[in-house]
Amino acid sequence: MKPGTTSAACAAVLRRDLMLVWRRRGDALNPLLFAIIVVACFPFALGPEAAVLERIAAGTIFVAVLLAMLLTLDALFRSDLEDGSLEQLVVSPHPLALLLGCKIFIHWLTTALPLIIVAPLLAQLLQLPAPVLPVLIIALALATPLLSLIGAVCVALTVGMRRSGMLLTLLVLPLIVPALIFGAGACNAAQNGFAYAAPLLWLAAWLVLSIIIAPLAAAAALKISLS
Amino acid sequence: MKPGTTSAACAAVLRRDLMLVWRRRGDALNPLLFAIIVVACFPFALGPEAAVLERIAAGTIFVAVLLAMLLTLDALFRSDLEDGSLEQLVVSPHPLALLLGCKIFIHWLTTALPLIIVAPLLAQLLQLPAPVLPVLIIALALATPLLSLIGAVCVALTVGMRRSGMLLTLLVLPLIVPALIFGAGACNAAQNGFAYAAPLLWLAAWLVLSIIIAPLAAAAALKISLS
Amino acid sequence: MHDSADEPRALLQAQSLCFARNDEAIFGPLDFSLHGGETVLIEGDNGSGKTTLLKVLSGLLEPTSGKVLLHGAPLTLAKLSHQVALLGHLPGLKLELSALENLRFATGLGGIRPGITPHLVLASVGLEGFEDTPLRTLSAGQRKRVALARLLLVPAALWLLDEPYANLDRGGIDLVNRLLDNHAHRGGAALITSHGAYAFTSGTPRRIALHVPPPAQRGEVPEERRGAEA
Amino acid sequence: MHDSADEPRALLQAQSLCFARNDEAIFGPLDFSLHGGETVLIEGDNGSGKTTLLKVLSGLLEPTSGKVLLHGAPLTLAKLSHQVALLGHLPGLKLELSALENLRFATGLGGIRPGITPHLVLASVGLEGFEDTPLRTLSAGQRKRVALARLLLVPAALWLLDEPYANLDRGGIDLVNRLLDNHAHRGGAALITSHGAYAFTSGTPRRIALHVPPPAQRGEVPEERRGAEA
Amino acid sequence: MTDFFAMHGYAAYVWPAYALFAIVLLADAIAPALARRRILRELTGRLRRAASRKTP
Amino acid sequence: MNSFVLFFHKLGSPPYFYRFAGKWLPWLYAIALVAAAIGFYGALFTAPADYQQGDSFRIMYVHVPCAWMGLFAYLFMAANGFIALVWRIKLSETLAMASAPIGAAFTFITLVTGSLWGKPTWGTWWTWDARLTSELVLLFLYFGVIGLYHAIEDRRQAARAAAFLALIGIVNLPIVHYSVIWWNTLHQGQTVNLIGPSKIAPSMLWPLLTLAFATHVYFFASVFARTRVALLELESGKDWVRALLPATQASHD
Ligand code: HEM
Ligand SMILES: Nc1ncnc2c1ncn2[C@@H]1O[C@H](COP(=O)(O)OP(=O)(O)OP(=O)(O)O)[C@@H](O)[C@H]1O
Ligand SMILES: Nc1ncnc2c1ncn2[C@@H]1O[C@H](COP(=O)(O)OP(=O)(O)OP(=O)(O)O)[C@@H](O)[C@H]1O
Ligand SMILES: [Mg+2]
Ligand SMILES: [Mg+2]
Repeated sequence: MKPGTTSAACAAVLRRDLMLVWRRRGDALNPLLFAIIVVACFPFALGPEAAVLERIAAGTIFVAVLLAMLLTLDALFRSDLEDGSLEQLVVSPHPLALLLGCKIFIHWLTTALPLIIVAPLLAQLLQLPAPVLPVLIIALALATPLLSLIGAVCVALTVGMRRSGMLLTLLVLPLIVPALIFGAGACNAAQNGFAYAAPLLWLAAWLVLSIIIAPLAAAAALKISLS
Repeated sequence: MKPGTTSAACAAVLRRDLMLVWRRRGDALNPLLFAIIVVACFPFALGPEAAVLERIAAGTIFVAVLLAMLLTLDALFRSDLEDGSLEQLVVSPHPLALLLGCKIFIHWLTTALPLIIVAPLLAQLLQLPAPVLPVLIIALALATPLLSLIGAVCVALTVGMRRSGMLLTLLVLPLIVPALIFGAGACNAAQNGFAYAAPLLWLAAWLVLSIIIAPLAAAAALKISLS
Repeated sequence: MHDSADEPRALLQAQSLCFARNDEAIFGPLDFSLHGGETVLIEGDNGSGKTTLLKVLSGLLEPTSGKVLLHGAPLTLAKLSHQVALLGHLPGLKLELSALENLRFATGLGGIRPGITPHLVLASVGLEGFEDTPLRTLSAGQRKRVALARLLLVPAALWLLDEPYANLDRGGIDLVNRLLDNHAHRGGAALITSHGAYAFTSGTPRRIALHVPPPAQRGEVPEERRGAEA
Repeated sequence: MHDSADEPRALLQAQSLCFARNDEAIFGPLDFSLHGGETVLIEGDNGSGKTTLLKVLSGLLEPTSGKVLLHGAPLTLAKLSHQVALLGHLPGLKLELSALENLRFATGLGGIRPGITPHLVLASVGLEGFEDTPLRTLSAGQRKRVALARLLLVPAALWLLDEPYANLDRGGIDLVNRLLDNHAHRGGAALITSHGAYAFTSGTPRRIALHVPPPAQRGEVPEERRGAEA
Repeated sequence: MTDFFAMHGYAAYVWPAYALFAIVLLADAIAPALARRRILRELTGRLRRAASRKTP
Repeated sequence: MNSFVLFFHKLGSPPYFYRFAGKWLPWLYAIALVAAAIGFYGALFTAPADYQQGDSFRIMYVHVPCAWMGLFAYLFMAANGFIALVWRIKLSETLAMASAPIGAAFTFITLVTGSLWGKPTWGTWWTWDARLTSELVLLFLYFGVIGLYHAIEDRRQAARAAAFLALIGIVNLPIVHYSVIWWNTLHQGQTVNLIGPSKIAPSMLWPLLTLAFATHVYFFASVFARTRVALLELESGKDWVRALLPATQASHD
């Protein structure tokens, strides 16, 4: 008998989750459309004045991307819970934190990455000055994994519940506020011609910390809410 | 045998839905919190500069309130569908449009009204100039029932689906954009010292039309999606 | 009320009733009629279309072809009647509300039989003392009894009951049979479905059998269905 | 693998195992052991705690008191083993994926028994030709067979099966019995639960009976439970 | 005395603050007492029901 | 020492704690009330008006004790949550969950009184200053803990999940406390020092300390009252609760 190795288990989780997203690729577009619609709402709500839009562009895109991701978080473990796969993951002898880390990575890859890719389009909608765009993209690239990671911990806490949608929002948002402040702050600094490296470095440091701690916390939370 | 009158049926629906909201009053707070959190995100994202916040306050509050309501729409008929009450409503010989109208009214009363009540707080958070506040409140009072009504038609169309959350958003948002333009437009006009009566009157006219048509459309849509 | 009940016409009549989904027949042309005082059992395997038939008869679904007549007048979704009470797979009860509150809603929607109160009806289905308990804390069998209580309360002459025996213990099954007998004696009629072999105490009722469409018609044959036909 | 299997120690041992939820005991102190080659049936009414017991034995739930020993070593959520395969109420299959893809995931997670392939296993549960069909289009019975195929694939000596006969027709029940026999002959052990009266062909296995806790312990007595005890 | 209540023009800020403190903490003190009464009533009701069910 | 450990061991048993808290509760309420009365007397009558802020500074006597208590309650909740998660002590779970509502109440009072104070002194009800923001986040964290606790059916599992969240959220506490130092903002820096000299006149200080004492005592009263209720609910099947019922019912009727 040949028990599976941990790396094989991680590969299996990665492959399966990617395959599932591909099979349900219609759903995968939803967060994209949501973000686009939210961003598109603002010119309607504020009027088409370019100076105003320009000023709020980076912040609004940031908020829209985070909200769009937030709304997909709920599904991170739900289908696995409903069909019993989650039980199989937990009961497998591999480190649960590692397996969850793989799931979180796929979540980021399939929701945040497309959002980052359309960010230039969103920036265009709100007339973000072109030089700020790279900063916005780097900030998003640092902040979105943070949301995936922190969100996963909160989802793991609420996974057994019947209607967790809004509660999840309530749990995640306070924890993600600093990422928002630093990320959007970097963009605003860049837009005003100030130095923007410091907030990005803070984000990066925090991301590294989360990558280490969040999967462990998510695993612990999951064990609590499955018991 | 004494068959029930239509007015008794409406009263029954109103009473029951109110009672249900009261029993689940914890859930009823969720949209409020969501709106507050979204609004609170903007100062984080844009920085605390009062002039900027002031300029975008009305529009952002509008968008936040509409998003918060949007996320509760999904639940409008879901629990009734899941426990079979919806079937009982449809199969009752009273005009379905009227019964749905009652349900929509309770939805507005329990999600939009609290949002309108906290609007002054939200306005404070974004430093909306005090004179604009009444206009904002009137605009919200006209736009939110529109969203409840139009949303109900879309929810009725998607009620049988398993994961309708994002699809619903996509259906509703394009329909609600005009309400957003007129409502936020009136606030912006007031803020800049222009006349704001015209957009509000447009909203009011549209609301009257929707109050007449939307319940009928929702009833028709519901019959389609239940068959 | 429009048609007086003492006409010789049947309470319910199905005329070459068909229902199809995606052009696949769920049940074939059915012809039957139901008079006051009758109870009819609809039999068939899982997936043979019993629930669908009840939905068509209650007006929830439009038949693909054929007609449903109630006291001789056609019944459609646009023209429903107080004469019909449907108890589906799903009971239509709110778990957050108490039995009494649920029944009050039902009478608001469907009216109330004179000389009867929710309290009386709850007692007659064996739920005294549970009037004010939220249904969430009642067991599945007790919830089913609340749903049955609703039937006793509203002034409907035709009962359409989908699997009324499910979730009930032996006492509950007896209760359903007693309710059906009483209803028949008062001149009402009932159509009930079942795929189980429950004790039908009140004599052998008339039966309508539904058949699963031949497997060749559908691409793949689900396991259960093959088992059931073997 | 850590403990060699030919020690006299039991494969699985429960030592005064208790589990409580909200301070209500779900099952009392249980003591039993299971050796290689044995199949044990856990019996009990609805809600008597069979599923909960399997979860405790697989390490998913921490026992309130008592211990679970696997080859003499304690099993906890922090220290799980490849030796245990759990097939719960929920099969843990993805309906969007095909049988083969689902099995590949299972072997990635749990390893694979040498000399066997997913194709072979699918054939042996009667699913040749269905390898690449998404599970969504298979019937409930066929899905159950895919879940059983997983057991044959992974190198676990202890099978914990929750209601393995549910959803299966007669051929399926025979299949489960054959699989259990083979597993026992290979030296494996299995614990299976059931509340139904299924045909247990392979002789009469050892039984562990779970009892519903006395109703006095809980405020209200659910209807069904009373029925079951009458 | 009116001077005291006027707080030198800050009455509109000072008194609401003190009132809020009093009201919120009062509500906080009452809530558990109400919950306790409700639970005791429920528990006795449940016991009584269980008892009445055993007798017939 | 040994008897001390024994006392804590006994205290951990629900029936014992129920009786213990019941005995102390009236005293705690009384002490809190008396201390608050003395403190408010000092705050309103003996403390001189501030030379800069005039009488508006009297809001401090509500604002500052409540701000401290909001933080203290969170610490208390997180500490009990930690104990509950590691040692699975039921009493700690209940204590942690009982301190959430009162902590949220104190935080809420802090926010509102801060706003009321800010209007005359800073000229605005609200700015997005770091301390104000982190205090708002604290309130949301409390709401999250309470919401999570009520959203899960199994009481003990709910308590453990909420305790876990409380532990994650503890990163916010240093941000609230040190925000005035780390970021240069509108909000007042640290003015009261327990060790070393405070930057505040003694006649202004003693009512503040008295009120801080009163709110601490009230905090424990509130936590004890809620814990008693939670224990009743949690242990409703146990004999000691049953034994309680006829007697309490008689005293109510
Ligand atoms: C909404 C607005 C406000 C909020 C949320 C707020 C929050 C807080 C918090 C959380 C503390 C406790 C800090 C700690 O002990 O670590 C505090 C202390 C304090 N606040 Fe505020 N505050 C607000 C407005 C104000 C205003 C307008 C003033 C006066 C101009 C003020 C003066 C003080 C003082 C003097 C302390 C005591 C500082 C110390 O000794 O530690 N606050 N506030
Ligand atoms: N909403 C629907 N959309 C598509 N097909 C449906 C729908 N509802 C039922 N069906 C199909 O119609 C057929 C008949 O279903 P129906 O529910 O009427 O069966 P039934 O006799 O009530 O079965 P059971 O004994 O399980 O209640 C089944 O094949 C089912 O899969
Ligand atoms: N997640 C849970 N939270 C609270 N109570 C639960 C939970 N899961 C099960 N229970 C309760 O524990 C008891 C035992 O449940 P369990 O699922 O183990 O029963 P079972 O013997 O498997 O029943 P069945 O034959 O219906 O599968 C039941 O009273 C059930 O209501
Ligand atoms: Mg059916
Ligand atoms: Mg089970």
